[in-house]
Amino acid sequence: MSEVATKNEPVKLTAKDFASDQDVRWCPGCGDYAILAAVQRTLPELGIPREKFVFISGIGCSSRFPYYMNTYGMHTIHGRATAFASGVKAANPDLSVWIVTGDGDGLSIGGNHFIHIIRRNFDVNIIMFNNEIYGLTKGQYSPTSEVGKVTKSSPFGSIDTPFKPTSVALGAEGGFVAVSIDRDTKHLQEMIRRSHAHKGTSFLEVYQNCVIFNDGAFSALTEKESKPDNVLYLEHGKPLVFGSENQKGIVLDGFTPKVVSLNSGNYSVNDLMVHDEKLKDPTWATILSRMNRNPEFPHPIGVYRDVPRPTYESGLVNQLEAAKAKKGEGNLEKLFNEGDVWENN
Amino acid sequence: MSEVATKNEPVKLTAKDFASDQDVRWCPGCGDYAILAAVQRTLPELGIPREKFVFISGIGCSSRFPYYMNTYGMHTIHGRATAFASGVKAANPDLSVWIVTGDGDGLSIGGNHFIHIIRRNFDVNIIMFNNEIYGLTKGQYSPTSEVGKVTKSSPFGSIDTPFKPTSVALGAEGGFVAVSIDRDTKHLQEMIRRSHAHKGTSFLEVYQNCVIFNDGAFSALTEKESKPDNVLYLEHGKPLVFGSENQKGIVLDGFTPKVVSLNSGNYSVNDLMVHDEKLKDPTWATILSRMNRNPEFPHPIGVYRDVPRPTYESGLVNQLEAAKAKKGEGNLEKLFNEGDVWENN
Amino acid sequence: MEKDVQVLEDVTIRFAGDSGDGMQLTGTQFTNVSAMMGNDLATLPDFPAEIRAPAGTLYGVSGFQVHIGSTKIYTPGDRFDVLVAMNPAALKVNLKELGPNGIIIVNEDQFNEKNLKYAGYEVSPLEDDTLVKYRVFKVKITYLTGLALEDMKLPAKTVDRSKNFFALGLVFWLFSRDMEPTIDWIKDKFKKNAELVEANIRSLKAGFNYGVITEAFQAKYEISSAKLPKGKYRNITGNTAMAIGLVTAAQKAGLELFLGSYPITPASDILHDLSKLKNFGVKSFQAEDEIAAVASAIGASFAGSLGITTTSGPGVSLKGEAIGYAVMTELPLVIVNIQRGGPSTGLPTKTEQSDLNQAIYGRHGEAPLPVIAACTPSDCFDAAFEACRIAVKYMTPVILLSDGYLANGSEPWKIPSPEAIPDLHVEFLAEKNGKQPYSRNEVDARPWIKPGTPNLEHRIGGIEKANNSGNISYDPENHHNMVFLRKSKVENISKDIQPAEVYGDLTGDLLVVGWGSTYGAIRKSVEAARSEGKKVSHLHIRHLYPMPENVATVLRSFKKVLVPEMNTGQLAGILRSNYLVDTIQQNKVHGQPFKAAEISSKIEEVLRG
Amino acid sequence: MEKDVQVLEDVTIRFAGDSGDGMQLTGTQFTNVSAMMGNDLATLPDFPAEIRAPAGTLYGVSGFQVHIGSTKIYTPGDRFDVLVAMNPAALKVNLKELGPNGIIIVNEDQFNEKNLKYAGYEVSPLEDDTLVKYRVFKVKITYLTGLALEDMKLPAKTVDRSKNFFALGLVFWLFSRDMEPTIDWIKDKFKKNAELVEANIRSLKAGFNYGVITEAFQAKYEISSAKLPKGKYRNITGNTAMAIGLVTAAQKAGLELFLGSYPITPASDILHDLSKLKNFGVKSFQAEDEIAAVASAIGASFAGSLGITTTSGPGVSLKGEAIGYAVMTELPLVIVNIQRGGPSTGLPTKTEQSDLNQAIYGRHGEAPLPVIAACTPSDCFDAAFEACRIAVKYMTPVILLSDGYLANGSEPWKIPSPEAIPDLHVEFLAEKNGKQPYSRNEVDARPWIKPGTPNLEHRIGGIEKANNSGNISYDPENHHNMVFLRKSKVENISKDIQPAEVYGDLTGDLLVVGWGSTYGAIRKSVEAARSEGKKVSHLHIRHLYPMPENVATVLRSFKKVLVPEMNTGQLAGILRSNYLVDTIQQNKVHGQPFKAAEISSKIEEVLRG
Ligand SMILES: Cc1ncc(C[n+]2csc(CCOP(=O)(O)OP(=O)(O)O)c2C)c(N)n1
Ligand SMILES: Cc1ncc(C[n+]2csc(CCOP(=O)(O)OP(=O)(O)O)c2C)c(N)n1
Ligand code: SF4
Ligand code: SF4
Ligand SMILES: [Mg+2]
Ligand SMILES: [Mg+2]
Repeated sequence: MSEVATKNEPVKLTAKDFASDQDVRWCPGCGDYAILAAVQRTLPELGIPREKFVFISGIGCSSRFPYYMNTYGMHTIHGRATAFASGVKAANPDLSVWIVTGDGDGLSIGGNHFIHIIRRNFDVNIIMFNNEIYGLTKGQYSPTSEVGKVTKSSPFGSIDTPFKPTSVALGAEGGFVAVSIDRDTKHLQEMIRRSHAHKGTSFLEVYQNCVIFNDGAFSALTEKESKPDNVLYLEHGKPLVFGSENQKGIVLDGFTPKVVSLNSGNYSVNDLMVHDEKLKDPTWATILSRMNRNPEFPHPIGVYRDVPRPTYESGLVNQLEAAKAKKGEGNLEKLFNEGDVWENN
Repeated sequence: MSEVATKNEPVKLTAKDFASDQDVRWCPGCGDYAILAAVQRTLPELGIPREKFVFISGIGCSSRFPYYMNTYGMHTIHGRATAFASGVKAANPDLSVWIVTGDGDGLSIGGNHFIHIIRRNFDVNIIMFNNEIYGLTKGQYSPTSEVGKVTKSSPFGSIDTPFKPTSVALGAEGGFVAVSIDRDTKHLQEMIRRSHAHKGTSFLEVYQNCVIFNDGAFSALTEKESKPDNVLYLEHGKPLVFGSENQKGIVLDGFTPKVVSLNSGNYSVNDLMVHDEKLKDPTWATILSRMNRNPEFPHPIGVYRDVPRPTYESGLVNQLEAAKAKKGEGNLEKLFNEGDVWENN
Repeated sequence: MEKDVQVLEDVTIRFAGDSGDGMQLTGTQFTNVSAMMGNDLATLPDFPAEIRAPAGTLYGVSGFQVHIGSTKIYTPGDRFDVLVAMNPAALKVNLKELGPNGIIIVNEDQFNEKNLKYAGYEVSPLEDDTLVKYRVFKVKITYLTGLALEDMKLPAKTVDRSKNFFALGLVFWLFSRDMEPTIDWIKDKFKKNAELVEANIRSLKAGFNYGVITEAFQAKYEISSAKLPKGKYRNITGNTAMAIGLVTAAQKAGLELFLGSYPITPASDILHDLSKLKNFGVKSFQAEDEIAAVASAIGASFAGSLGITTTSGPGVSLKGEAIGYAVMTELPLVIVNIQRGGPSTGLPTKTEQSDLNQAIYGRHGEAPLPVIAACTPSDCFDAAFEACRIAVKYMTPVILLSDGYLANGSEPWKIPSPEAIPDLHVEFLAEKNGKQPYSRNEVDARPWIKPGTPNLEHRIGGIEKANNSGNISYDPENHHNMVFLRKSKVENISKDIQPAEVYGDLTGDLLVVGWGSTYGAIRKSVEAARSEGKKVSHLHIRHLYPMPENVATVLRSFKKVLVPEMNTGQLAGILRSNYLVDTIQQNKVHGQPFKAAEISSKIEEVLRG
Repeated sequence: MEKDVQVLEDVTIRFAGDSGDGMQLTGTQFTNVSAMMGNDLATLPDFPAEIRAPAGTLYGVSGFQVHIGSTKIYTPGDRFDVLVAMNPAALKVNLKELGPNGIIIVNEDQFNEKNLKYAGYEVSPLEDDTLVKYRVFKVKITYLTGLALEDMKLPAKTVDRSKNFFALGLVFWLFSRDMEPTIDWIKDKFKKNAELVEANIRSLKAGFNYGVITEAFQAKYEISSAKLPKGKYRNITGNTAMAIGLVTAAQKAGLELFLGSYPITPASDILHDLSKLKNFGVKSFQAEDEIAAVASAIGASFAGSLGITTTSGPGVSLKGEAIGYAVMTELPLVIVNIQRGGPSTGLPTKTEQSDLNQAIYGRHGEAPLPVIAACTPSDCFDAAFEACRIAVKYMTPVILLSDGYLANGSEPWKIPSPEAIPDLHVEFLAEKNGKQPYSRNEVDARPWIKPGTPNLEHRIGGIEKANNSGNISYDPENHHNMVFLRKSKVENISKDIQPAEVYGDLTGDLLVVGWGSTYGAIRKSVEAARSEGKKVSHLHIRHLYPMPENVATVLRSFKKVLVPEMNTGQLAGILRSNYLVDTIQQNKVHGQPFKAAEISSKIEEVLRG
């Protein structure tokens, strides 16, 4: 997208320019507000004229997002935002396309379009608001809800093993996979920037608190006392350190990560895994995506993987150009007269 | 399923008992014949009465499969076999449910149901006939076709990055993931046996030759000369050795597998990775699932992963039994009279 | 102080406030108590689309309307007599439907600058002449609730959450309701929190006592109990009645019920209700989408369960292909569609009747299936049972239509005795006996064969099948015959259903024809017209496809036919096509049920001209 | 030896053999040569459902029928005059449709025990009296082809694959066709393999010469060229015409064409054809399923392309929800449905007209959209153009119906001059100028606004929108008005379309009404009836919703109305509903087009009774 900026007048927009005239209608206290603010604050930095942004969503509380953005937008149907976005981006690769979805919208009904857009690698940015619940339909378990979760549709506890959204994305050839938290504004803004910077489909999962139906789902990651032990900030090239006094770290035993204490004297920072976003093989990212399966482990937050490959739309445009170069701009006269033609007199 | 056998009269069936009276209508030479034969040969060994088998498929050449099996069967609609099967298995956990699908049926239109049945872990067996093409619709590229593939719908070459079906399955929490080849009858039968033995969703990808629209797609893996260099047979607990004279092996450099020569004197069998299907983390299986991205590497054939977890239907049945134990067998009189009831006289 | 007591035949009350004000709960309590006091009634909850919109906003207003009476109540009331408005927005949104000389009870404390602004009032309507035509009671509900709870030293939030009970207490007093059932309910509901029990009961009583003591109210009212048929009753919403009806059918058929569903407003509550009934052997499966929901239900039917899928319009649009598969494979299946405002996402929390055409025609190919619609909340029980009866008897998918109004609305349900409900005989084929998978019985149904049955192994599928054997057949004649066989099998069900209900004479000047939830409004208006001596009758069509045999005759016995619908004329179009009868349409697509008065004036208009 | 030459007005030939026998290719060559010789014609390929069924089986028979003539040809022929049967199965399957005294050319070499058994013949039909009523020519085609190629020392497989050219050569001789175009074609097609070129040309000539030399054939035939209107022609299938029509519309609208599609029989060829046209700026996208296909097309339309999606019935069943979204967002979109035998998977390779109801009614909510149907293979070009015209002018999704018969059938297409085709003016809103996203122009269309345009940022969605602003609106009145606005916008298109085509007088005893691909058969039968002096006319309805304004009058001007359809009476039902006119139905659901004779006898029956 950066070419876009240079092609146009330099734009100097502010967060306010990206706020539409519509009242924001999430529940007071909903984590969605913070994500909206982070996006509105980040976009002006990207140097893209406002009219080139398109926000596309499905259905859900989170999917109301486009209405609040003073950009082009489509609030589509449940689960299909990624499919609509594929058409938008293919039709006009010059647009900066952002997909906003929920854990239900993106991974339940929309799971197939999700994995397919990722493998095709359209240069679009997916932000999935994961509140581990269906908000808009008033509180059923979602594909990311934990086993045993009691909700309206699982009065005796859910028996579905949840997806790890990042694992699904990686299994589907995800080139950019990142995680952030609604409450962590700065980090979130950075992740939005990074999503944008990646050429190809970027997938950003944001842990989002639903105050009404799943309040506190991520409190371990956001509350002051528990956060240091539960959040592992990833930085490219940096060892995996966490804890209130950076006293803990992650080492690898075979393929299995292990939490070690840096105070015990057995391990030093030099023994720890060093994060590498750029590994061609997604193995390391996959390990990260599954790390928090075990309560002893922290949740890795940040960019798991950032490895570009050619985008779908560039392949498409190349084929069009090659065809035009080879056969000339399409000519109806020629097309009509292909094959065996005869004259009746 | 093994309980089933003991509950019933011992059954002594043969492959023939599993052949229906319908003419098999695949193209002469199609790889589907071999898979059918392998299934028909393996089922009698499982000790399950024939009437307890249900074969469920979607639409595609491969999906004609149930018609040829003298068992219960549903030839359903495109992409949805896994969803139909979920209902069948939930309704009657006592049935041995087999899903037959293609790379298009299972991973294109059916991708969502595919990942969801795997995460839920119904105890069903999925066999995906991967011919890297749409057969029944006469030759369009599929989600497993390689980039650049020229087909009817990609006259200038496909620009879609293909899925690795095994990666997708692993990203979706797959507990049993295996690969076999149509031409390798013995191995295929073994994999079918193993699929069955796994409690939970088993996913078996079978490379299958479509003689009409994608002939030879897997010839490197099936032809005598090329096979030893291109196929890596996995055995639990055994080092990864391949090549015509077992002269090659796989070592791991960080997360990255490397092909090494055992003749060079630099490596011995003891240096090689030892295959372990039972690793709790799917990392190793993921590495296997992506190994053949690089032409220098062989295709790992066999069971990548076999790690059970509770099945969906057992959770469901447990909840039903617990509810009955707690509240007693459902009683309409009680149900009707719940809440505030009054009498009009 | 003694107050006058006036006896009313019926009264309609609307409780309105912020989404967080507990208006649904307040309304429900008033309803239940009235029901237990023997009134007939009908309710209309009216939710905002937002889960919890910011306090004080117009779009965040949540309403609950209840119409109680000592005579038969057909609708939740065209207008209301009493409006309880917990804030200015609630007043603003609802005022236009308050009847002449209506009573307004407002929480005066909420009429502050901020809230007035939110509601778009420049001047407080309590200060200018906005409300001169009404009887306004300004009550400092927040303040008074605070006083009542003062010594409990509760957090402000808790006090605030109790104020709806104050309002309820006051209305209880005004309409001479018994507080006991609500007190019991509070005790049970909050049993884990003694403080809340205390606070809510105190508030309730404080409200009640406020009515007793204050001079503000000159009169209180009584509504005698209605002469409902003898029996046991409970108040029931359409969705709950639907869930119970489905389970009842499964039990009476000796089948396990399998529900494959995906949440969607306003159908989700059926999923919720059925999920609780695990001790009835109900297997509920929250699928990944609607396609998987219906597919799993068909799979379950194949395996010998009663397969059910519940959804709303957008979900049905997704299920079309799989429903066609159920038609081809001739498996029982009930597809419940709780219709909502369309097209597309439309108005998800509003009611509409616009999916009738889709139910009948909305699949590719010739895919006929029976379509049935429920007409009142409690009728959802009967309609569900009937849909299941037809599904298992005829081995066919059935579409059962309800709508947002029926789903959330409620009325007293005369509780049947389970024994009095007929058995649905289901027999699985156990032995060949010359039968084949597509053999036909006397009603052209094929046998239901449960996997696991020895020697009956067979395959079904979506490709055309040879009759009898069920094998794939590309034979042209067979296809033609099967297309017509599937159609006639369904059409012959017309011989096996109740005649359409006619209210009034069998001939006359005007026949008002309806289906679904307009039942009450039409009935009320026709009753009114007849009481004025007009020759008007009401034909209610419950079976939309096939229609009962009497419809043809009845339609032709009236000079004019009026079809009121909450769509652009779907039933009208079908009647025209089926019976070549001219129709006058009355169409209202407001996301709200018809008012009886609207139909009454249309009746007059039609009779006049 | 000199032979008789008889001049025929028309002849119908069916080539039949194994899937691997190249019958489609043989038939196509015969067709193209005949077209180039100036005949009018119509073709009917008839594929088996299997890709390549085992040789010799009945279900593996592949057929290609072509009807050529020196007069206007409306159908591929009710029966055929000549049957070329490459094996016993081909004879068995096709014999019943061979006309009286018809010619049979068989490959005698294939009538061996194995093949006879496969075909279910106990005795060879060449030996008993099965074929006494026909003129049978037994030719050792395999053997003779082998002889012709003997010195080339080719693998047996190659020789075997050339034998269809021998058969073609013989038929070329029999009907005095010119071999040159086919020889040129062979040279081009196999240009990478000189051996194959040689083998096929030799076989072709050998077959031709066999006709010249042998005594077996007493006569040969000639079919003079037809008096088609002057101009350039090519033979074209419906699917190719459709693809070209869509591209033409995009070019004439100055838009890029975006195709979102998922393969499905019999629609896939449109995807294939459009995929090749990348130099026309066509972006074809093979989506993961039909939902993604239509969604991506709508996304592309939003982004300013002409969004198209092509499919068949099951695909449309899946697209319903998204199509409703296009209705709500008022974006142009063309949904092409190549109908096939239904319901469910049905008969995928067969033709049917059973998706009309679905096209008109098959979505939840009130979701009106224009529906158009093509009537002949070449008409697919015009119908595609018309669908695009309406979509972009009215900002609406349009459903365009074709069917398996039109898709694969072919006829001469009079090639238009691209300049003579009108421009489709599309203007994107470039500046506000007081306009809003849901402002209305003179035909009630909203403006099309391309993302990327400064200052016109806006959001669309599936929730009901306020007129003009396009913002979300839950207002009841607005919803009502928008529901009716969307409906009237579409219905008013009736003023902007060609009147329905009437053939014959404007009043009379019988009107035969049709739509879609029955056009030819109806026209032929009505022509025949009129030539006998019967007062019969033909009304062809191309725009199914809304219908042209003249339909009402025409329908009422005839004593009787007959509606032949390849379904159970869908158009009939709609006509009854729209116009309250009684209809007589003729329904054939065989997966095969009507024969003109079938309609002729129905016409007689109706006129008699
Ligand atoms: C086809 C269809 N099915 C179901 C629904 C109902 N529905 C709306 S949003 C939603 C789930 C929302 O969950 P999520 O995506 O996690 O979003 P959240 O509200 O939690 O932000 C569902 C089931 C719908 N609108 N359309
Ligand atoms: C809803 C729907 N869309 C499309 C089709 C057409 N269709 C049938 S099979 C198929 C793909 C088959 O590919 P695959 O699953 O790989 O099976 P194969 O034939 O290669 O064994 C398609 C697109 C269909 N039958 N139904
Ligand atoms: S329901 Fe939950 S996710 Fe939805 S707006 Fe409210 S707090 Fe946010
Ligand atoms: S088309 Fe390919 S996959 Fe299908 S039956 Fe023929 S060879 Fe097998
Ligand atoms: Mg959510
Ligand atoms: Mg395939």
